[in-house]
Amino acid sequence: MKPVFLASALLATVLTGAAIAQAGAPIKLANVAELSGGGATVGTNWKNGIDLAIEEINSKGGVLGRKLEVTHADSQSNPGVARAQVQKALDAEPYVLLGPGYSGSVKVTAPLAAEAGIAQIMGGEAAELTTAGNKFLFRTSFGQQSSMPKVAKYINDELKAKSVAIVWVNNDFGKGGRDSISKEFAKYNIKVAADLSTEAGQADFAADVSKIKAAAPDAVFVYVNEEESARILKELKRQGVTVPLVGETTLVGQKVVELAGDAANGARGHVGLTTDAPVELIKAFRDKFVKKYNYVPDHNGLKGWLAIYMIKATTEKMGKVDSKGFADALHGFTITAAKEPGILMDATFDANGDIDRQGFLVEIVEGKQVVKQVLPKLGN
Amino acid sequence: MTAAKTLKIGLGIVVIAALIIVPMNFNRYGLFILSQWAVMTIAAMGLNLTLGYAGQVSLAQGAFVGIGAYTAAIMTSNGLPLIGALGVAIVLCFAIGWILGYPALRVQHHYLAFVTLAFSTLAFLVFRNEDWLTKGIYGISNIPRPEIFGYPTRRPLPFYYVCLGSLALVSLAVWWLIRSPWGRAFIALRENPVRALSLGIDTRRYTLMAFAIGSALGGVAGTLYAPLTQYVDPVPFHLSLSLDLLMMVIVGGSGFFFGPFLGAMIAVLLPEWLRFTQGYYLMLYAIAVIGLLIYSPTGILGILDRFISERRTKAASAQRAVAKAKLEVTP
Amino acid sequence: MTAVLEVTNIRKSFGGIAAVNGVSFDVQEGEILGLIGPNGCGKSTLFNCILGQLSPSAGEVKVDGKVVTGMRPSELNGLGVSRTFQLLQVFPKLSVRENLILAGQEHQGNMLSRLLGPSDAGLTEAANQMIGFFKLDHLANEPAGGLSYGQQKLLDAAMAFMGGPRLVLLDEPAGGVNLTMLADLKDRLRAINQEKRATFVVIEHNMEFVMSLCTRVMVMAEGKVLAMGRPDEVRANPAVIEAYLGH
Amino acid sequence: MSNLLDLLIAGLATGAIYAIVAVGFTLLWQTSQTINFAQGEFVMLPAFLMLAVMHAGAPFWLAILIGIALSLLLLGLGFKMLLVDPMLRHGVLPLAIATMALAIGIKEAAKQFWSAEASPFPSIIPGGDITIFGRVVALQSIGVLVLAILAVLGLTTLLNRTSIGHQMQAAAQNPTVARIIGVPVERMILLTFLINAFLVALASLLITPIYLAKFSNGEVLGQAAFIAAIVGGFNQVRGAIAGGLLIGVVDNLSAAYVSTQYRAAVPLVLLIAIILFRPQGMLGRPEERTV
Repeated sequence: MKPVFLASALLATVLTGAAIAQAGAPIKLANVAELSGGGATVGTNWKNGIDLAIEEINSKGGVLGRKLEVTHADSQSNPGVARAQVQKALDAEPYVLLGPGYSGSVKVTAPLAAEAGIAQIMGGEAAELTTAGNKFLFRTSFGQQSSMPKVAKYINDELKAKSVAIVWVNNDFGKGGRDSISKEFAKYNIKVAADLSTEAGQADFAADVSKIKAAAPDAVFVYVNEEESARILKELKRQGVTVPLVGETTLVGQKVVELAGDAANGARGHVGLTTDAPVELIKAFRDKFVKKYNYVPDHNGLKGWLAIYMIKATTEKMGKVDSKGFADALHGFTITAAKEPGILMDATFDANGDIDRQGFLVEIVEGKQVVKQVLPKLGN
Repeated sequence: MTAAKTLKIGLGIVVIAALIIVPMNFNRYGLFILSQWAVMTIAAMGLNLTLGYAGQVSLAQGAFVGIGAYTAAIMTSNGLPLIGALGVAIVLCFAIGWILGYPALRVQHHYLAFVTLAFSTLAFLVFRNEDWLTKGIYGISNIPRPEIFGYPTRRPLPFYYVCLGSLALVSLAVWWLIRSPWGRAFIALRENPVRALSLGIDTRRYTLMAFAIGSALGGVAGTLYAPLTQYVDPVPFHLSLSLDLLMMVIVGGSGFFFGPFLGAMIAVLLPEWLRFTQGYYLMLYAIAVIGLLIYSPTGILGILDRFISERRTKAASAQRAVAKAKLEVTP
Repeated sequence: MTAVLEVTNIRKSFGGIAAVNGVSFDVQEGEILGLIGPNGCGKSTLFNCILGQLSPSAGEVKVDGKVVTGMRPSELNGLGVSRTFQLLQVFPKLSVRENLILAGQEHQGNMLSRLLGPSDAGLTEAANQMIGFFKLDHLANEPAGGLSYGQQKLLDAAMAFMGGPRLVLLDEPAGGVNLTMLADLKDRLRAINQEKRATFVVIEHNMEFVMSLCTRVMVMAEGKVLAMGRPDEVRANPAVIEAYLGH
Repeated sequence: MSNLLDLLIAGLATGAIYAIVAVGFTLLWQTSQTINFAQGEFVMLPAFLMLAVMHAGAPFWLAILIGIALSLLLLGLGFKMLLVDPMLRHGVLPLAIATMALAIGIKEAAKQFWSAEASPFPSIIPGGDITIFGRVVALQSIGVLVLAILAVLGLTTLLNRTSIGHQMQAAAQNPTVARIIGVPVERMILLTFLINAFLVALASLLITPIYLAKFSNGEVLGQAAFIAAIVGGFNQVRGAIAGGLLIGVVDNLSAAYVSTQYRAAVPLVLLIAIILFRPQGMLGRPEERTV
C-alpha cells in the first residue's frame, strides 16, 4: 500500500518535471542561484540584477526581436542541490545558463554545462575556475587571479609595506582571496605578519584586532564581506590601529561607508566592479535598482545585470540565437559601452572566459570614495 | 488477511519493477533526483534506527554523511576502489557513532540533542579547516564514479542503479535488523528502558549499537553522495543537513520502516512541488511540518497507522462482542 | 535447603531520610516469601536495591552465594533473577507473543546470534506455552496495549517467567486484578513454584492473597523488619497487629 | 595584559546578550518543557518588526514600543497558543522539532517579506567611545552590558521578591502542588512566555545595531544561547546568566589565544565536557536520570 503510493507519486512528479517542453518565441535562460541558505544575499542580488536587466531589455523590444525569459532555481547554497538544479535547467535546453554564485557550486556544475555544450555565465571569483580549460564558462567579474596582483603591487609599490596582516572570511570567496594574495606577497617578499580567518556573520572582532595589534604589521589586508568589513573597521579604529587598511570592493563599497561611518575613512582598495564606480552608466544602474528593489545592490546585483547584457551583446553580434555558437562568439569579444550601454564599462572576454576591464584604486576620504588611480585594462 | 498480504507483496513487486524500469526514459535531472532520493533515504533510515526505533535523538547524522562522503572522496581520488572506501566509512562511522553514544548513557534526551549538535558543528570545522586532508573550503572535485564488476557507472542511469541497489541492500539489512531480537530490544529501549533492563536487555550495549549502526548507515549514504555529486565540500554537511534528515524521519513517520522513504521523497521533491510558490516554498514547508506535527507527531505514516489500528480495534471489539454473545448463549 | 537470596543489612537513604534502614533476610530455594507493610515502609525501595535499580547506601546482596551488590539489573537478570513492577510495565505496541519473546530473548545465544539468528530467537514455542499457561491464547497476536488491565497484569507476570528464572520478585501482582483472575494468578504462581522450582518474593497488600500463597511472610515498618515467620505466626504477632493489621 | 582587558569587556558585552537570550530559554524549559530551537530567530525577528513600523513612518521610540508589543503578541501569546499548547501533550521531542521548523519559517519569512540584505538598525545607545582606566571602550559595549544587567536584575527581583514571582516558581517546580495551593498555573506559564518574548525583543534591540538586521542572525545567537544555558545550568536563571557571560568571554579568548579557525569549537567542547561531567551545569540542580 504505502510503497506504491510513494513510488507512483515520485515517478509522476519526476515525469512532469521532465516533460517541460520547449516553446517558440521567447529566448529561454535558466538561472540557478543561492536563493536560500548561507548565500541567500549573494543569490538574491544576482537574481534581482538579472530580472532588472531582462525587464529593461524586454521593454525595449527584446533581443533580435525576441523576448528574454528566465527561470530561477534555488541551489539552497548547497553544491549537491545546485548540481541537481543545473541538471534540470540543462535538460530543458536553455540558451545560456546563469549562475551559480558560489565557487564550489560552480565547480560542481561547470562540467555538466560543458558536456551539454551550453555557455554558463556565473558569479564565482575563485581563481581556479577558469584555469581548468572549460570552454563554456564565463565570469562576470575579475577573478581573484587578476585582482590580487594589482592589490599586492599597490601594497608593495605605493605603501612600501614589508609585513602585512591578512584578515579573511573563511568561505571559498575569502579563502580564495587569501590564497591568491599570499602568493603575490611571496613574490614581493612581503611577510604575512598575521593570518586571521573569520566567520561569515561574525559580530565581534575584538580578538582579531588585538591579534593584529600584537603582530604590528605595516598594513592590513581585509578580505571579508561588506557587513563584516564595517564591523572590523570600527574595531580597528577603536583599538587605535593606524596602519593603512587595504582591501577589495568589499572593503570600500558605499554600503561599508554607510555602516561603518567615520571608521571607514582611510580604507583603500581595488575596485573592479562596484556600484560606486565613478561611471555615469553605473550610477544610473544603481538608481534603477534602488527604485525597483528599495536597497543598494552589492556587486552581485551588478554581476547579474552584466550577465544578461553579455548575452544580449553576444547574440546581436552573432545575429542569431545560436546556443552552440554562443561560447565561441563571446571568447575574445570586446563589448563596448558606447555600443551597448548595458555593459556599463568596456569589457573583453579572453579565451578562458575571464573578463578584462578597467579597474580603480580608491580611498575613502570623509565618507566618499576618491579614485586614486585608474588601472587600465590589461589588454590595452 | 492473506488476500491483503498477497496484495501487499504484489504492489511491492510493482513498485520495485517501476523503480527499475520507468527511470530508463528519464532525463539526467530525473535520474539525479531519484539517486539523491535513494542516498538520502539510506541516511534517514540510519537515523530512523537511532531515533525512531531506539528513541535516541541525534542531530549528527549529517556529519556522518559528511564523514562517509569525505572518506569516499579522498580514497577514490587517490585511486582506491569505492568498495574499500565503503568499508572504511562504515568502520569509521560505526566507531565514532559508538563513542558519540556514550553521552546517551548519562544524560536525558534533550542534552543528547545538544551533544550531537555540538559534534555536528565540530565535524564541520574539521572538514573546513584541515586542508591537508579535506582540501578545506575548496572541496574535492572530479570524484570518479565506480566500476561495478568491471562495468563503468559514469553515466547517470548506471549510477542510479548503483544507488537503487545500495538502497535495496540497506533496506533488506535494516528490515532484517528490526525484525531480529535486536529490533525488539531497540523498541523496548525506546518505550521503557527500566523494564527492558529488568528483562536482561543490556540497554547500554543496545543504545551504543543503535547509535553506531545508525551512524554507519549515514556513512554508507555519504560514500554514495560523493560519487553522485562528484564534488565534496564542507558546506552541505553543516548542521542543516542533520536537521533536514531529522525532519525527513519525523515527517515520514519515525519508527516506521517506510517512514524514511516517504520523508526523503518529500524533502527531495518538495522544491519541485512547491515551485509555483517561488521563494516561499521553505516557509510553506515549515508551516506544513508544524501542522503535521500538531496533528500527528508520528508523521504521515503515523496518521495511516492510527487509521488502520482504529479500524482493527473496531473490528476486534465487534468480534469480541460476537464471541461474548456466543458464550452467554451456550449454557 | 540452600539460600537463593541473602540480604544483609541493606540501607538506603534519600537526602538523609532512611527509606530502608538495615534490613537482613534470606530466601530459601522453593520458598514463596511475602513482603508486607504499610505504604512507604520501604518495600519497593528494598526491591530496587536488591535488583540494582538503586544502589544501596550500605549492605550486601547475594544470589546463590554470589555477591551481586551494585550489579546492573540486566546482569542480575542474566543470573536468573527477574521481577515485575508495581505499575504495569508491558510494551503496549508489541503483541502479547512479542512481549514474551522479548522477555526471554536475552537468555538465548549471544549478541551475534540474536542479530543473525531467527527473528523469534527460537522462542515462539516457549512463548506459546507461556501464553497457554496464563490462558491468554486468544490474545496472542493482539497488541498488549489493547488488553484489559487484568490481562496485562497476567502478561506482565508471565514476562517475568520467560527467562526461566530461579528467583522472581513480584511487586503487587494482584493490584487491580479482579477476583476470578486473582484465583487464576495464584494458581499459576503456585504451579510455577512447584513445577519449575522457582523461588518468589512477593510484595502485596491483598492479605488474603499473601496469606494463602506464601510459605513465609516478612513484615516491614519504617524501613525495618518488624516480623518474619509463617503466615499464621505473623498474623498472630502483636507487634504486627499493632503496626499494620490492627485497624 | 592590556589586550586581555579589551577582550574581557567585548566578551562580556556579547555574553550579556547571550545571557538574556539564554534566560528566556531556560524559563520556557522550566515552565513548559519547551526546548525552543527558534530562540535565535525570536531575537532576529523583533528588529524587523520595529523596522517595518519605522518604514511605515513611525518614530524610533514608537517603533520600539510597537515592536515589543508585537513580540509579546506573536512570540509570547501566539507561540504558546498556536504551537506549544497543542504540541505539549506529544512530549518534548516533537515540540522541539516543531520549533526547528518554526525557526526555518521565521527566517524565510524575514527574508521574503523584508530582504536578504542586511539593513542598518538605529541604536538606543549613543555611538562613540569613552576612555576608562586608559582603555578606549565602545559606549555600545558598556550600554549593552548595563542594560542587560538591569534586565536580569529586574527579572531575578520579580522571581524572588514578588508574589507573582513566587507563584511562577511554584508553577515551574511542581505544577500539581501549585494548582492545589491555588496558583493560577496556566496564567503563570503564559507569563513566562510573555517574559521570554520581552527578553528576546530587548536582546534584539540591543544586538541588532551591531549585527545589523539580517534574516540569518538567529543561527549564531540561538546556538550561543543553548550553549550558555546548558553550560550555566539548564534549570537555573542565574546559571544561564553566568553561562552567557562565560561563553561570550571564552569565545573571545579562544579566538585570541587558541585559533581563529577553531574559535567556534572551544565553546562546543566546553558544552560537551559539561554535559558529560556535570550535566546539571555549573550552577544547576541535578536532574536525576532514572536508568
